[in-house]
Amino acid sequence: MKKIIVIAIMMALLVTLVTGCSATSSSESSEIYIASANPMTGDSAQFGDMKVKAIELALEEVNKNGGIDGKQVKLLVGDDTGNPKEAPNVAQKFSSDKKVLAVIGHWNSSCTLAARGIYESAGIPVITDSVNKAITDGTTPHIFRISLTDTTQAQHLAKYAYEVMGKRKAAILFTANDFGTGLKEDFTATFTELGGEIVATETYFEGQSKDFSPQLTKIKSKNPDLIFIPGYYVETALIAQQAQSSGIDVPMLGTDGISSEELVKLGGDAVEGIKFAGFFHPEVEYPGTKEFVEAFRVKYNKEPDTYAALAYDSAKLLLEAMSQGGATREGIKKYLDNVKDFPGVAGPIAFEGNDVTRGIIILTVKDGKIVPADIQP
Amino acid sequence: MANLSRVLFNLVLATAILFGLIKILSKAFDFVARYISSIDKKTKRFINIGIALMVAIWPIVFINQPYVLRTSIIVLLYIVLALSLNIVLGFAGQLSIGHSAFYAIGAYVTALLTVNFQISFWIALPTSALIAALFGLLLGIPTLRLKGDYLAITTIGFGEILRLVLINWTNLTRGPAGIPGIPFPKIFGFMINTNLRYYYLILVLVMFTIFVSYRLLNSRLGRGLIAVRDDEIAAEAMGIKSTYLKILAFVLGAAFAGIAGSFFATYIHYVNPDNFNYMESVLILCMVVLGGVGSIPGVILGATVLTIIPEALRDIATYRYAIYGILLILMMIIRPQGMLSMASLKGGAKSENSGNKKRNKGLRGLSGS
Amino acid sequence: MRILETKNVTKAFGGLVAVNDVDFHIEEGEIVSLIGPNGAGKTTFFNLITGIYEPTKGEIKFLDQFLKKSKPYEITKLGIGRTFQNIRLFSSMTVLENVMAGQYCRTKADLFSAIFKLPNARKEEDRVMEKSLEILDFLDLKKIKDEIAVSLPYGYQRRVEIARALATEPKLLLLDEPAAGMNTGEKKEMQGIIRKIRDKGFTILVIEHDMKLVMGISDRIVVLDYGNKIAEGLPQEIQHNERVIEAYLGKGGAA
Amino acid sequence: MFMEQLSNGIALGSIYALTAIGFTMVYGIIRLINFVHGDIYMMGAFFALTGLTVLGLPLIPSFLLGMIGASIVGVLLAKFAYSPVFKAPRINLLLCAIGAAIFLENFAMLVWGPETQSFPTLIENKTYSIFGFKATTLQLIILGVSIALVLILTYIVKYTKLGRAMRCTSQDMEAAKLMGINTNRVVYFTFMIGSSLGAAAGVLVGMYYKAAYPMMGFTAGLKAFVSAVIGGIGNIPGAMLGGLIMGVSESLGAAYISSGYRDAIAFIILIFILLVKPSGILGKSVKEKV
Repeated sequence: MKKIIVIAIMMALLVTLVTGCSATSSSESSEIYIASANPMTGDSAQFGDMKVKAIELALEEVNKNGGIDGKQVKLLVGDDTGNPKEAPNVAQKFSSDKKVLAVIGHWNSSCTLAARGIYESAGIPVITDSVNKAITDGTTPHIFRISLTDTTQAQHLAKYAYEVMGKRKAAILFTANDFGTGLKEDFTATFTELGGEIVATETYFEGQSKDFSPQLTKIKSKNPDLIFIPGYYVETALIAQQAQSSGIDVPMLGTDGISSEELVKLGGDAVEGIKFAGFFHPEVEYPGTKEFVEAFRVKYNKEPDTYAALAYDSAKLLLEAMSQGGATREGIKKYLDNVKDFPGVAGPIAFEGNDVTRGIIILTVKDGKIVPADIQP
Repeated sequence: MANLSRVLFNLVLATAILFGLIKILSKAFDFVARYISSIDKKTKRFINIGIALMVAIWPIVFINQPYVLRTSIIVLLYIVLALSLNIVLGFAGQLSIGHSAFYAIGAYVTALLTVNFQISFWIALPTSALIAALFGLLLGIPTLRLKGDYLAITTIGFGEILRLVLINWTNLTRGPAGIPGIPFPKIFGFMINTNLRYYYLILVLVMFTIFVSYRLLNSRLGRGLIAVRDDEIAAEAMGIKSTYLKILAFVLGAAFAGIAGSFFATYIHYVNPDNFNYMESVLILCMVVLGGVGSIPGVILGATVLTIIPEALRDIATYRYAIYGILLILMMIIRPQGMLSMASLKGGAKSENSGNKKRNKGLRGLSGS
Repeated sequence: MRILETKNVTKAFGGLVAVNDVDFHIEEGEIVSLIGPNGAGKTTFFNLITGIYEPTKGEIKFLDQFLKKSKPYEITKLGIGRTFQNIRLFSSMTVLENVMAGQYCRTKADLFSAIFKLPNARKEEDRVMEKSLEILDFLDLKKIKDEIAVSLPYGYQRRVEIARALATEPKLLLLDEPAAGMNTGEKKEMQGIIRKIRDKGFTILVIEHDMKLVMGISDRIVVLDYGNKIAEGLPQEIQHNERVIEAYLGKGGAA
Repeated sequence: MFMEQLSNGIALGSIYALTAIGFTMVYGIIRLINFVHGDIYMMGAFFALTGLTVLGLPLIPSFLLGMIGASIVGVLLAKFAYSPVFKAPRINLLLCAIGAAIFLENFAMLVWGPETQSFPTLIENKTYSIFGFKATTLQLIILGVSIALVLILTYIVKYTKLGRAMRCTSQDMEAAKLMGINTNRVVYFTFMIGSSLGAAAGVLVGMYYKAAYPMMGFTAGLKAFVSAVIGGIGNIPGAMLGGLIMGVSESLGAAYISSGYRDAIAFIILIFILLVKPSGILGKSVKEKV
């Protein structure tokens, strides 16, 4: 008897679960959907989390003002776990879901590379912030990139290091993924072309390595005058601390991957003076920047980082595209193709060969705060 | 911390639902197993043909739903992978947690051959299997002396070393950037370039894997393997050369994993070391154990369920893997022998999980007769 | 003809000498029992013959061939089959499958022909089935051939183990306590089975504790104590041997 | 540079050792590859961090909170996830552990968020240097704690009544039960100690790197496993030795071979040792009785 009751309860729960699920998906006519395809679990989940927060903020603002053509815009969140095996499944899911009009995502280059063919054949516009240059090789006109390619960023940084900072002997400590290796190679190429020398190249694994002392000791013995660290903020903060405690006193240069308040929180005084590339800073003001930063702080009690800003801009851009070009996949794509000087919080946006046209800003940590560096490139 | 209570509530609810579901399904699996073991050969053949027909028609029904097709293809891919591990773990009883290494080798061989040397997929596929098999031999020989946990950690080590080689040997593998642009396979001018066509390609590979698994299991070699798995010392005393069979299992398992890898490369068109990490090996292991170690229908079911569940849970993104973890634990508690275990399919006692407890099944009356 | 002969066979585990300088032989067609108190080294002696252990010293000759560093499976192939004291049936197999597994070393289909069922493999498979059924029939196990072997009652499991050993087509069969844990009726039955096997032309070496059974079947008895061979002879001789009685009952027990 | 790399290696090795001690202890008693150990370590770090930041506790109470919290998690796991499958084949237990590991990682992500959280600086970290060896305050604390734990645990296992009960249980659970040992209690106690050790390691390492994140346990767990196996799994001083060997070889490997192959070097050593002496450096080999 007891058994039967238990089973009956389970069945009831199951039924409510199933009906509950179908109930949410039945009322779609009055809503428009965009999707986020980013890592929500796994090693890179924090980045996906930031992006989704920013997109939700953008949608909230628009929906408060009546939405697009009176329709509310909703976000579907897909988890690609940062794994290129999962990414195509997410892509297929969103592509075959006719109500999804556009996708923001794939934070990892490998995921974007693995999934882009599916988006392309479904004709769904995608705005990505991953950096591998192969993504915009011309074969997938529906994929737009809102961040700079690793090559462009590396060139900017190498020039800045050589010309502005006056460095000649650089050591590189890069994260062994496509982002880190790409930047390492392009930086090396430009820096040596300018006449500099790369004295040491060492590597580590994002999310797994925590001890960098062997690499740093080795770098120290080569006496560089600059350490270039293409990677993300967690590891960079650790590297800076460990460099400090092993007595390395060499300026460090990083990428947009470390452009986050978390860097200072984790790194403390060890990251003081570190210079890095950024696409966004609250003090580098464009129309809307201030309001965005304020709204983000209020809503999440956090500082928005570059990924958040770019995701916010992506969402805003898509929303604008829907109201200008029409709420269809093709309409959005057409708008993106021709957009000029869209006022983003991280600077005006236009695409050229599906790549955004923008420069970098050089940021630095001063008195525990991220501020724009004195000399910009 | 405020969300702690919400998280706990959701997880407890999920656990309760899963618990009930598994209890109910467990009964269903017992019923199915009893049914399968009771039917005669003719009906069995009839059912098999029915299933084969259904699987063949399946993609035509869902031709306009690429998401369903794609998921089905991934399910079939994992069936090949799980069956390949089943040869090592299920048949020979060797606990390998580095199986994704062979999967990786298959994928990379195909990627390199088709991209760098423009060699046809149809040559790359057997080559991948062959080279993966070679690595299986390479791993199999030194690990003959190792058992259980020690073998497990060595295979993990092997998998990790291989992944690091893929990352660091940039001249060959392009490192973490991976190899993009793997072409569509072509056969006599017929290009496999849609989900439907890929579906049939992997279906053929699945059929081949199942065929080999069954034939192997029911041959002298299969009996030898199971004997080694059940009791290596007794097997040796019965004239069974366990070293040879263990290596054979490693080689065969590796070869099929290589085939799966080869298909993966040509289907995703992109390989990258991240695909083949330790978690991937664990996932394949879970499929085999949840399905029922050694049982071919069980392993097929395991691969299917464990591929579909994360897809079905994709909408609750952040809770997805927490629930997956709960599911694994509950399955092991409620149904440790797996969904369709080998013994239950033979009509044996259903409590084969109770280790060394001797089982008596209605034969008491016979004793001493 | 001497089918098996050992000379000065010794096995030491660290400081403990389990089998010490044992000379032993068995003639074709004989039933020889190996007896001795617990810990006398009987099972170790079996394990030496079957290659599970390697002797520290001495040599073992089987059919004019020295078993030096031979692996257990090689020795089985040469023609020594065995059962285990603590039954070691293949736990996931049915009775029939257990016996068929025993035929492994008498078949030779390779992977390819096994998988594609080439004519030679098919023929071999038929022969294995036929032979296994014949053995099961011989030991009265045919009606339970599809039961999972380890789910059977104890007595049956022992019998399945013997069937499995017979399936390896041995010239010499080693039985390690075949009647352990059996009741009187079952023991009697086992006695009949052992005789029946011998009548088929097998040579049998038995380890057994049950004296009634030993006396009933043995052509000859060898007694081990603390690893040493202390007596050898016909059943009646052993029954009255003082050293044997002493070994079993302790000093003074003979009085 | 060699001396400096050697001290890097010893510092890293003592971290591995600290994690491996709890791991090897659980293995020694229950024969379970406790894949959860790394995640217990992570839970410990997060509990302590919650104590420090949310509850505003001082260092020592937070540390204790981490250890107690993690040992509760460990015992709950033992009770609800492991003990129901003790009688099943080993592989089921292994899968339960894998399931629990996946669960804990994602549970932490749900509760504390996926991002890396910074640990406040609580101990002034000075650098000391003798004969070319370099060490910081925290490195010395970690090394000291590891050595102390090895001694304490060895004492408990070898000389106390509970330790005897543990050893009995590890050799034959059924027999131990028959001898009147409450094996359930022994198992829970083992998990309690093992988990609190894991947590202690987690908190110390969190303080050392000034960071805690939900996935931090994964690599740590794997490294602990490797260290334990190298030293002889189940052997407490062996775990310490294995950890140090790992740390030093990784450091020297990264310095003189390639930093990209750093993790591979540890595994190559592991495989080499297993092939030469399958039971690990200090482990005892167990032969199956026929």
